[in-house]
Parts: sequence; structure tokens; C-alpha cells
Amino acid sequence: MTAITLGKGVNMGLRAAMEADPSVIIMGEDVGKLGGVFRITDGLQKDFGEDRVIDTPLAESGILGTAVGLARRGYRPVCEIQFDGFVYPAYDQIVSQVAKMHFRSRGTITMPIVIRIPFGGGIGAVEHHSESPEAYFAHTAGLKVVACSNPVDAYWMIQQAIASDDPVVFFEPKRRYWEKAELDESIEPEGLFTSRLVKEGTDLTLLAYGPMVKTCIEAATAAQEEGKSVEVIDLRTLSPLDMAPVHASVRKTGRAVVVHEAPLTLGLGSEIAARVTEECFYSLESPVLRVGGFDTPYPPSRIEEEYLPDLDRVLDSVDRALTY
Amino acid sequence: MTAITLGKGVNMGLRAAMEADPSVIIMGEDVGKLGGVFRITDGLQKDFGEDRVIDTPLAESGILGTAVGLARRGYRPVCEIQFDGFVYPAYDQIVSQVAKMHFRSRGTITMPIVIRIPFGGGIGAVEHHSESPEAYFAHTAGLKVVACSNPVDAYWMIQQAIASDDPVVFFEPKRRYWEKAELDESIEPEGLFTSRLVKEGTDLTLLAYGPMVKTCIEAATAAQEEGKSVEVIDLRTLSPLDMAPVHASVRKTGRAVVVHEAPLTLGLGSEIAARVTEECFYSLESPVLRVGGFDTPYPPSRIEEEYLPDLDRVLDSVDRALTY
Amino acid sequence: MTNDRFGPGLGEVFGPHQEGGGPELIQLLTPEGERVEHPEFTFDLDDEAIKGFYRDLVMTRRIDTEATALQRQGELGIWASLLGQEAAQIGSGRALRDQDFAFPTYREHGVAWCRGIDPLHLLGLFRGVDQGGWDPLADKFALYTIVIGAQTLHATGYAMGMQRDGAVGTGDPDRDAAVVAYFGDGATSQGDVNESFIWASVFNAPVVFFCQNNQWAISEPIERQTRIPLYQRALGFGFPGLRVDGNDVLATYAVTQAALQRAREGSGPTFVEAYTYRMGAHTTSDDPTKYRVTEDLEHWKLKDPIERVKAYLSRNGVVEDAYYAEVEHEADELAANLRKGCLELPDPSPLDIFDQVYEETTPELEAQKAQFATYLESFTSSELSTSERAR
Amino acid sequence: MTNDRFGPGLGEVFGPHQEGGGPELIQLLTPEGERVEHPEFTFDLDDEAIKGFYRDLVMTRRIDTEATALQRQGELGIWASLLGQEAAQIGSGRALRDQDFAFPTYREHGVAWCRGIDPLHLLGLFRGVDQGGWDPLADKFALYTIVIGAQTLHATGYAMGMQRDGAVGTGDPDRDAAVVAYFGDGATSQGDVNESFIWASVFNAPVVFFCQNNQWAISEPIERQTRIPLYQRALGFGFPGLRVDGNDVLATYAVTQAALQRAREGSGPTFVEAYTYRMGAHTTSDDPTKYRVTEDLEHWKLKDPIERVKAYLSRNGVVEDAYYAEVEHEADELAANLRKGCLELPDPSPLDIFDQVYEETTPELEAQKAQFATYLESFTSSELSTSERAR
Ligand SMILES: Cc1ncc(C[n+]2csc(CCOP(=O)(O)OP(=O)(O)O)c2C)c(N)n1
Ligand SMILES: Cc1ncc(C[n+]2csc(CCOP(=O)(O)OP(=O)(O)O)c2C)c(N)n1
Ligand SMILES: [Mg+2]
Ligand SMILES: [Mg+2]
Repeated sequence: MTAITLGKGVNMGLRAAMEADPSVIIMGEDVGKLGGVFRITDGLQKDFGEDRVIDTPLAESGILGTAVGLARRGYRPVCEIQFDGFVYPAYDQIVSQVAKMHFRSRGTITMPIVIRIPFGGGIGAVEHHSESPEAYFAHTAGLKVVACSNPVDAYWMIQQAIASDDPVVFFEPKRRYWEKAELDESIEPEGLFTSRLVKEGTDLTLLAYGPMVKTCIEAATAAQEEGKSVEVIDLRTLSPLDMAPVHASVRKTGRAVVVHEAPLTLGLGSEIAARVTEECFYSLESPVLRVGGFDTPYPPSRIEEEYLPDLDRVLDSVDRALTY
Repeated sequence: MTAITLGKGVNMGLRAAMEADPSVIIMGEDVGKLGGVFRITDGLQKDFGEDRVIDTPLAESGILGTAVGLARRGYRPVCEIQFDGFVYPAYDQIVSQVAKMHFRSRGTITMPIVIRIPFGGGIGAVEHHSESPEAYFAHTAGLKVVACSNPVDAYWMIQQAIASDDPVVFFEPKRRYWEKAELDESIEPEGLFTSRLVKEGTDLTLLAYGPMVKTCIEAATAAQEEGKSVEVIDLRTLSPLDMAPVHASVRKTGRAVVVHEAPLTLGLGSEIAARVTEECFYSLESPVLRVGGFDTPYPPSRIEEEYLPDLDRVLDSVDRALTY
Repeated sequence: MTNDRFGPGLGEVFGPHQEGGGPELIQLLTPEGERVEHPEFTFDLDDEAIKGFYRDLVMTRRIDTEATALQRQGELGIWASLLGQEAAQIGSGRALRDQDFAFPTYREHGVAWCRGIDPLHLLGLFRGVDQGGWDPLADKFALYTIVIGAQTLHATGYAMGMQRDGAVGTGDPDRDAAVVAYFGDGATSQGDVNESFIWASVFNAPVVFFCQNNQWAISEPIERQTRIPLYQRALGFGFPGLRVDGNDVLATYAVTQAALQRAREGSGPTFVEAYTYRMGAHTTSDDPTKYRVTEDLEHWKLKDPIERVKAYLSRNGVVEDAYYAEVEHEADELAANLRKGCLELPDPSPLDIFDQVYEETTPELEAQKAQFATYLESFTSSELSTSERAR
Repeated sequence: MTNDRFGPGLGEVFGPHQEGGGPELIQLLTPEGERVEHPEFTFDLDDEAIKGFYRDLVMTRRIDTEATALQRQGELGIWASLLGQEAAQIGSGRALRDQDFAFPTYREHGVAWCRGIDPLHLLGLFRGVDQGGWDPLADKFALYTIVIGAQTLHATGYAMGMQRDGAVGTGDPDRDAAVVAYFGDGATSQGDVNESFIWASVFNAPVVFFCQNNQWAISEPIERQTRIPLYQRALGFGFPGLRVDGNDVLATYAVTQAALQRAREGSGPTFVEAYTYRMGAHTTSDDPTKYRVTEDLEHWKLKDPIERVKAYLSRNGVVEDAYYAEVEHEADELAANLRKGCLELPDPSPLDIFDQVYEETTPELEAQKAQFATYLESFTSSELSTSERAR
């Protein structure tokens, strides 16, 4: 048992995957000597060489486009996008090539590509460094999308994503990179595409992923002091969505609030609210509420704490749902 | 009064806008001599010259990126994306530059850019030519997104979009380009960002935009024969959404079905379902249902009629909602 | 450009750009069918090979004309004709070895032929029954790529994989491999294509960038994409660029062969501009009369890639006239089979698409599939669907 | 590269690429402060101008060191230092005329200085109070662009607008205008940058592509982006490329001035590679010791852009030592004001952001703003929020 940070969890998971499978390669900007701007690939080029940990030219479309070719040749590229806001130049290769290749080839070609994206705000960064673009990918058939929320999941989920024969967009909550937890490698992980109940409750269900899981657990704890019993589910997988545990929970609590940093409109919350309503219509005592970033570009960092959903915004919605 | 096609409506609207304002320019692939692959810009280069109707090099990012510069210089570029599936190379310029410029400059810079995208399926085309990417843009703060569904709207809405000082992604239902209607230019158009009730009913509300409006009107008519009174709303604007008429309708009918060609998951239907449920919770007699493309890439055209929502699929959901 | 302070003027470096390809054009067989020498490149195969090329060219053109006819008769939704570009494709396609890999656009029907792909498999995409009927990995011929330029990055990545597999520069002719990336003149403007030049150059990847400059990108002439000869683009990225007569199958073979060999040996990428002309419409949906004059067409007809080979074979008595008849006959049969096969192409099952999205499908798709299956079953042959009634 | 069949070898065309910039490096002032002749380019301003450049250079460096200090003290979230690149920025910035327009990256603090922008306005982005405090249109200096390369297309489009406005090639010096697009060595790999070369070339747009090759893209050396000298990239697109000593303010001025004039006259784009070195970290968040050796740094210290100007001024008695003290004093005052102003920069109001998304706001945003306002009011100064209690 060792205490590791979330960042270290990804790093250890990458190392384990590269040791287990020589076809696993890492590509990206500054992933080599520097070990990435967040040091997530720290030490990997030194140990696995420049052929397997590739410092690429500065072009995201080039990274994903060449990854497609490498995947077709039998490799399993793990592409690092340096920050959420820099994935867009690669959007065409991701949406039209990576996502569709298996379908276009009727299954003859697999695309075992992982796209690692440190996402979300809260680190006081400049523009384009704090975005939450997950919905752009979850709306894209052919991609699978997951988000880790803690060091242990980070360690296991990155390995599972790399082992997947389908392309996985892997979101890492950058502001949680330094959060610590004990890792016990002897405990078998659940499947990659499963949600997890992380806190039991009876009055309302909080649904979150990535950075907002911690916020929601804190909110649930605070609510408890006020005598409200709030259940929290870490969605973990955004595409596919693992709705069974969600529906079970909402049928029990009758109320749900979805929380994410991404702008509200057409964020994951909309899809989850729609599905929960379709499935649990007669169990709902209030509409599924959503807490998210506002429908504006990410603001200057001095006011990001106001922009981002926090303990109070979550509690506010919890109260609105409970008193609906 | 003249009968015009939807394609001609856009063409006439573009011409009117160029005559009214010399700063309006058209940019795109094959928009000049050829008049575009759908002939939407037919005759414009001949009449307004190569400086105002620009055949660009073959690169969508270049088209949008130079449009940003031209807009900053005081021009009003209308960019044609040849087919829906080819907008992705320009995604970075659209999402990080066009959409954010006004916000980043705290309003000192406007981006009066129109991005015309022929979208949707049903024309028997090859891959990448039948997609419905509207949600990718409606989720993006800083953009406005509209879709026309008939020749008269096409004529007015394109002019209103060009007159807008905010960037507008303008979706044209390519399979309806040849639909005809009478244009009476003396009738003042409604505002660009408004939904419209197109068929009254009392039992259920159908919500659609672009190509699906016609399908929904047909469905409502067919339902009528079976004694079901179905109301149809043409959303017209996807960002912002004009929900007031929608909520009014659903409060009346108590049931709603959203229809679009785009894949279900995180399509516009999810946002509309979530909002309607939040606003009309106690009026709803069944959950808002959604009919859309399946969560797969667009299929080979020989089965696109099965893939796309049609009269029967809409009626099937209408029945499910009515008998819920 | 010739401003001293801003030299070297391109003129000085490359010589002027001239009509017909200019002095830089590498040619080994004239339009009249005469073999000519080139200081750097020679065609090192015998007349038997040229005889074979003739057959390839004719068969390829016949596939193309038959497909065009099928489209006219409504059996294909659209077709992208290669008329006029047969030599560029056969010359480069025949230069490939088994272990090489080709990444085509949507127009490389001749290269597909060289890869031994049943022409029928090319029709699926255009008929709308699939998105390419061949096995890209087994045939070492990627699926057609419609998104302009995207495949050049795939090709470069694949080539980087070959490097990592130790399949480059070993000296073993059966092992050393290379990749050829096909793209058009218009594609050279896409960011992806230029990024692939950078990757290939920086990583010295074994890839040949084979650009068929057919002078047009739908309605846009080459001047909309570049103001200098295209092959010169490569110089800006640090690897060689050459312009070959794309209507000369011998020169195209010789140049591509040399470029591929260079790549296989580990000497890195080469840009080959095959200077040719799109004799037909962009696709069957296009109407070239709107944007180009017929004079050019007449002018290029004189450079027909097949006629010059025929002229060579006849003049040098390589074949009897009977041979032409033979090939014609074979082409007729191929065309007949192609047509027959096309009409028999089975439509895909709407339910299959759910299983093809992922290698490991999802509960969501399973559910959508099941729901859709039930829905389809709800239409018993007896009662027609409303839409069918409507029709 | 020197394979006859694939010539022209780049070596033959450009001469070998050499340490220190190679023979192609255009220099007018040596590191020792001696003026040298160049066959094509001359510095045509007087010593007064050089005296002014010295002041520009010192003030710019001082702004940079003060901002770095402010970051260290937690007053800025991050800072991108231009240390070592002052001459490249002042030389090119001073070559701009009023009517010209500059599109910077996030590092062009020296160019901003030349545009007359209050240095305080540069700090907002890095402090997180705004995304650039100046008026891009009035100052003819675009907002900093962080997405690598994106601004090169904006610059080209803006230049196309100038053409359409008849502001190019009229012969009127107060009217003819041009655009300068700043970008780094790493940016040359982005598709957007290469597309901007194509647009500028095809439309002959009046834009100068000014690339500060500071040898590094964060941790990646220039070899990760190109295997030939960067300025040669332009040749592949049909316009001139030059390499100037980016630590030589005179040469940078002369070359940029000539390139801008060429653009204003309507002769089209030029690529200027300012060969320099990033003396500091990529940003204050970066740790260069992880990826580069200090020898290089020592080597480049000898080429300091300010020292050589000072040496020239002194050796030729252009100024008294008093002048240096004066400038120092002025810099101290500037720094003090900058620090004072930085601490006083007001935070934005969370409610304002809703009004800045669109020129014409939407009912949705109005509603979100109203709801948020009510929410904020719900926290009266008396009762603390849960999170504040939690803290
Ligand atoms: C990214 C993208 N944009 C636009 C198109 C539409 N389109 C199809 S072919 C074509 C022209 C291609 O010209 P070129 O590269 O010269 O190839 P050619 O068709 O002449 O063989 C265009 C613009 C596309 N397929 N992909
Ligand atoms: C599209 C994009 N990808 C990645 C980044 C992250 N990033 C910021 S600066 C930088 C290196 C830029 O190097 P260069 O172009 O040489 O400019 P320099 O910083 O050296 O001035 C990178 C990769 C970014 N800002 N934008
Ligand atoms: Mg072409
Ligand atoms: Mg640099």
C-alpha cells in the first residue's frame, strides 16, 4: 500500500501498460525528456526509449493522424493532448477517422488509441487551459469516453483504456492531479465502463464525474450535517453511459442533480436528465436539475471560482430539488 | 409572388445581402464560377466579382481563419462549408477563435461571420456527406446556431444571419433544397432567434428543425386521420433556444417528442427534453421522448432511410407518448 | 519573386514554370510513343512489362467507363472517374512491392487494380452498400478516404510503424517496405497534408507522397492552390520533389520505383508530382462546362496515356494486333462481370450497423438495436407502413 | 539528401546549415558592437534611432523582469518571458508604420511596447483579470493568441482585407499598409501556419511572417519541427524566406522594414526567420534544466541583443554614460509603476461575463445572469457560505 497522487496514478498506469505490451507507445508534445507539462509521462522516455515515447512536432492533427496509421500497423498509441483547449485542431482526425474507422471497415480495422486530455479548471490558468470538452466527444458515435476522479481509478482506468480495442478519450481532472490516495494493487478494479456508487443516501442522488466527484462528496457530507441524506455516484464512463446504477438510485431517492464544469447547454447533464426522466418518470418527485458552468467561454481565472460549480452551488441545487 | 426552391431562397437571400452591404463577402470551395456544388452561390461571382466571392484554397481551417481576419478588418464573411462532414478541420478556428473573440476582447471585437453548412442525409450520398453536427456548435458558447426548414425562411434567415453582429452557424437541410414554396417579399419576417408554431394540436407537441419539420408535419397530418391532434413547432433557432413557445405548447398538450437526424445521445433532443422537464414538470403526462439517428456513424446510403427518422418512426413515438 | 534582396528567386533555382509541365517534367515515353532518355531515370523493365502495363491501362479505363455507365443508369449513387490518370496510377501501383502499403483517395481505381482488388469491391462505396468492400490490411490498400488529405497522415504514421518494426533499411528486398500516400493537387492546401510532410521529414519516414496534379480541384484550377510548381513544395520541408509526366506510364513507374526504393533503404520521404489532367468531370455529379474550356481537353487528348503505349508496342512490333483484340475481349468480360456483380451486391442489413460501431459493443447500442428490431417486426407484410401507404 | 536523381540537393541550393545560423544569417551589428556590411540589406537610420532602440530594449527587458518578479510573488499566475528576444521584437516592431497591423503570440511584449501599449495592459491576461487589456483595433495590435498558429491565418485574412480596401500598392506611404504575423519555431508545424502560407502566396497578401526561432518549443528543440533551416520553408510555398540575426536589432529592423515595404507595395508575403534564443524558461511554470544544457545558454549570453548596442553606442561616442543611467532610471520608474498598477488591477465582476459573450445577448444568458445574481445575493455578509465555513 502506497499513497499516490492522481497524476502519479496515471504515470504508474502508463508504465505498467508499456511493460505489459511492447505495442503501446506514447505520443505528444513535450512527453519525452520533460515528461509532459504535468509530468504525467515522467521517466517513461528514459526507460522505454525515443521510439516508444515520441516527442512530436507541434501539431495535434498530426499527432492523431499519425496515431491512426500507427494503430493500423499494430501499435497502441496513447496520445497526450497538452491541455483541453488544444484538442480542437485534432477534431477532424478524431471525429472522422479515429471514431469511424471500425465502422467504415465493418470491423476489419480496430483503433486502439487512447487520447489523454487533462481537463477542467480551477488551476488559475490562462484561456484555453481550463475547458471541459467531453460532450463534444460523448456525442460522437465510435468513441468511448471516460473520466477518472481519484488516484486509484487513474491507475487502473488508464490501463483498461489502453487495453481497449476501441478508441477511448481519457479525461484527467487536472486540478485533482495532486490529490492523494492509497493504492492497493492487489484489489481487482471494476470494469472500465461502469459507474460507481461512492456515497449512500436516501433523499437525493448527485451525479458527477472527474473533478466534480470530490465536490459532490463534500456537498453530500455538508448536507448530512443539515440532516439531508444525499447519495453520490461517480459516473466514470461518459460514453457509453452506465445508467443502471443511476436509475436504481433515482428510483430510490426520487430526486437527482447532475454536476459538471462544462457549460450547461448540451452538457452531459442534459443527456442524463433526459434518460433518467424517460426511465424513472413515475419515481421522480422533482425534475432532474443540472449544475454546470455557465453558457459562456471560460472566464479569466480570478473569477473562475465563481464560474465553476462549488460546494455552495451544488447545495443550492440540492435544496431546490428537495423543496421542489 | 414567385415559387422558389429552398436552395434558391438562400441564393436570393445572399444576393440581397450583398447588394445591401458591400462589406458582405462569400468565401469557400467552388463558390465562384461553379456557384457551389449545390449552386447556392450561383451567379454571385459573376455579378459581384472575385474579390467578394472568393474561391479559396482547399482548407476549411484556412477559410475560417482568414474569415476571422477579414471580419476584424470590417468585412462580413459568409463561409460555405461544402458538406457537413467537412467542417471539422475548421473546428478549432470556430470554437476557439470565432466563438470566443467577442468575449476575449470584452466586446471590442465583433465576429459577424456566417458559416453555411448544408446538413443532414437522405440524398444517397457517400460517407461524410450526410451528417448532422449541429449539437457540436450549439454546445459552444459564443456561437449562435439556426436551421431553416423552408424556402421562405431560407430567404429571410440567411439575410438576418448575415446582419447579425454575432457569429451564426447556418444549417441548410440539403435534402430539402429542391422543395418549393411561394415567396412574398412584402411579408415581414419574424426575428431570427424565434421558434414558430407551424401546426396546431392539443394532444402532443412535435419539436423539430431543418429537414425533420416536413416529416413532422406529415406525421401530424397522418396522426390526424387516426384522430390524434398533434401540434408541430419549427424550432428554427438551436442556440439560443426559443423555449417560451415550446413550454406554452407542452403545458397545453402535456406531451412532447423531439425529432432530429443527429444521433440521439447529446443531440438537441437531450437539451430540449431536460429544459421542458424542468419547466413543465407538473404538466407532463409522459416523459419527453426523442426520435433521432441511432448512435452510430451515418450508414451506407442504401439503408439511410431505415437509419433516419421517418413518418413511421415519428408516429411510433407519438403513440408511445400518447399511450404512456 | 526575382527581387535580389529576397533571392534566391525560384526561377534561378528551378527554372521557369512552363505550360505542359516545363523542363522539369520527367518523361521516358513521348505522346507519340517514342522512348526518350532522361539523365537520372531509366525504365529498367522489358517489353513484356510494357505489354502488361497496356493491359492494366485498358482494363482500368474499362472499369471506369463501366462504373460511369452504371451510375448513369442509377445503379451507383455517384462515381469518381480516373479518366486520363490511368498511367499515373498504373505506373505507381506497379512499382509497389507486396510488403508496401498504399493509402488512396477516392479515385485510385487503377492502384486498386494493381493491388489485385476485385473491381467489384470498389463499387460498394459508390452504390451505398458499404464503405469499401476489400480488406485494407490483407490487400495493403487502405479504404478510400474522402476527407481531403487525412490519409497522408495515416500513411506517415504507418510508415513510422514500419520503421519501428525494423522493416526499413535492412537491405533485405523482401523485408524493406515503404508507404505511398496518394492525394490530389487540391489536397496540398490542407493542413493535414503539410503536417504529414513535417512528420515524414522529421522522422525520416519511408513514405512516398504521390500527388496526382490533374490541374483541378472540382472547379478550382491549380492556381488556387499554389503559385509555383507543386513538386517544389517538398523543398520547403527538406526532402526532394520531382515532377513526372503522369500520362507516361514508363516514367511514372521509374520515378515511383526509385522513390519507393529510396524510402525502403531508409533515405526518407519523396514528393512525386504526377503531372496529368482530369479528362472527365470531378464526379458524375459535376458539370465541368461551368468552369473550364474544351480547348484544354483537346490539348490533353493528344497526350492520352494509353495511346502512346499502344503506339510504342505497334511501332516496335512488340505485339500483334490480335493482342489488342484479346485485351479488348478480356475488358468486355470484366465489364460484363462487373455490371452483373454490381446489380447483385446485397444491401446491408440495418441491424448490422449497430454491431460495427465498436469492437466491443455497448449496452446502449444493444438496446437501440433490440428496440429497432422490434419496431421493424411491427410491420408485418400484410399491413403496410403509413409511409408506404403515403407513397 | 544529396542523391543526384532527387536533386537539387538542399546543400547545393542553400549551403549547409551551420551552427550560429550559418552563412545565410543576415547581420549588421556584431555581438561585439561593430557595424558590418551586407550585400543586400543596410540599416538606413541614424545613431539617434539606435539610441532610441537601446532605450526600447532596456525598457522591454525591464518590463519582462518585473513581470517575472510579480509572478514569483504570486501577483501573476504565469508569465512568458521574452528574455533574449528583445532585439527581434524591437527591430521588427519599430519597422511597423501606424497603418500596419501586428498579430502577436503571447510573448510579443516588445512589439506591444513599440505599438505604444501600456505594459500594464499586458499583465491582465497573466494575472487572470482579463484576456488582454488593450484595444486591439485602436492599437493595431491583436490580442495575444495562445492557440499556436491560429493568428497567422487571422493576419493573412486581415491582409486580404487591406487589399480589398485598396490599402496596398497605391504608392502613398501613408496609405499602403501591411500585416506582420508573429509566431515561433514550434508553430511552423501547425497546419494553420502552413495554410496561411498558401493563402498569402495564392492571394499575394501583404503579410510578413515573422518567425522568432528561439530554438525551443517548450522542451522540444528545433530538430523536432524541421530538418532544414526554417526560413527555407517559404521557398516551398513560392515566396522568399530570409534568416536574420534576431539578436541584432539593426539587421532585424532593416530586413523587416524591407519585407514590410515589399508587402505594402503589393509584392506579396515574405518569411523572416529571426534566429535567436529563448534565454529563460518557456514560462514561469517551466523548468528548462530538465531538457537543456547550460553550455548553450553561456554561448548565447555572448550574443546578448542589448550589450552589442551599448558597445556600439559607447565605442562610437554616440552617448555619454549618463544616458545609460537616465534610461536605467526611467526603467526603474516604469517598473515601479507597473508593479503598483498590477496590484491595483481590479478583478472582473462575475456578472459581467454574461454580457460579453455576444454583441446581442440572449434570453438564456439573461436568465442565467439573473439567477446567479440572486444566488450571490443570498450570501449576506453576516452568514458565511458553507465553503467559507469549510475553509
Ligand atoms: C476536408 C474536405 N473538404 C472538402 C471536400 C469536398 N471535395 C471532395 S473532392 C474535392 C476536390 C479535391 O481536389 P484534388 O485534391 O485535386 O483531388 P481530385 O478530386 O482532383 O482527384 C473537394 C473540395 C472533402 N472531400 N473533404
Ligand atoms: C494548439 C496548441 N497546442 C499546444 C499548445 C501548448 N503550447 C504553448 S506554447 C508551446 C510551444 C510553442 O513553441 P514556439 O512556437 O516555438 O513558440 P515559443 O513559445 O518558443 O515562443 C506549446 C506546445 C498551445 N498553446 N496551442
Ligand atoms: Mg485535382
Ligand atoms: Mg520557440
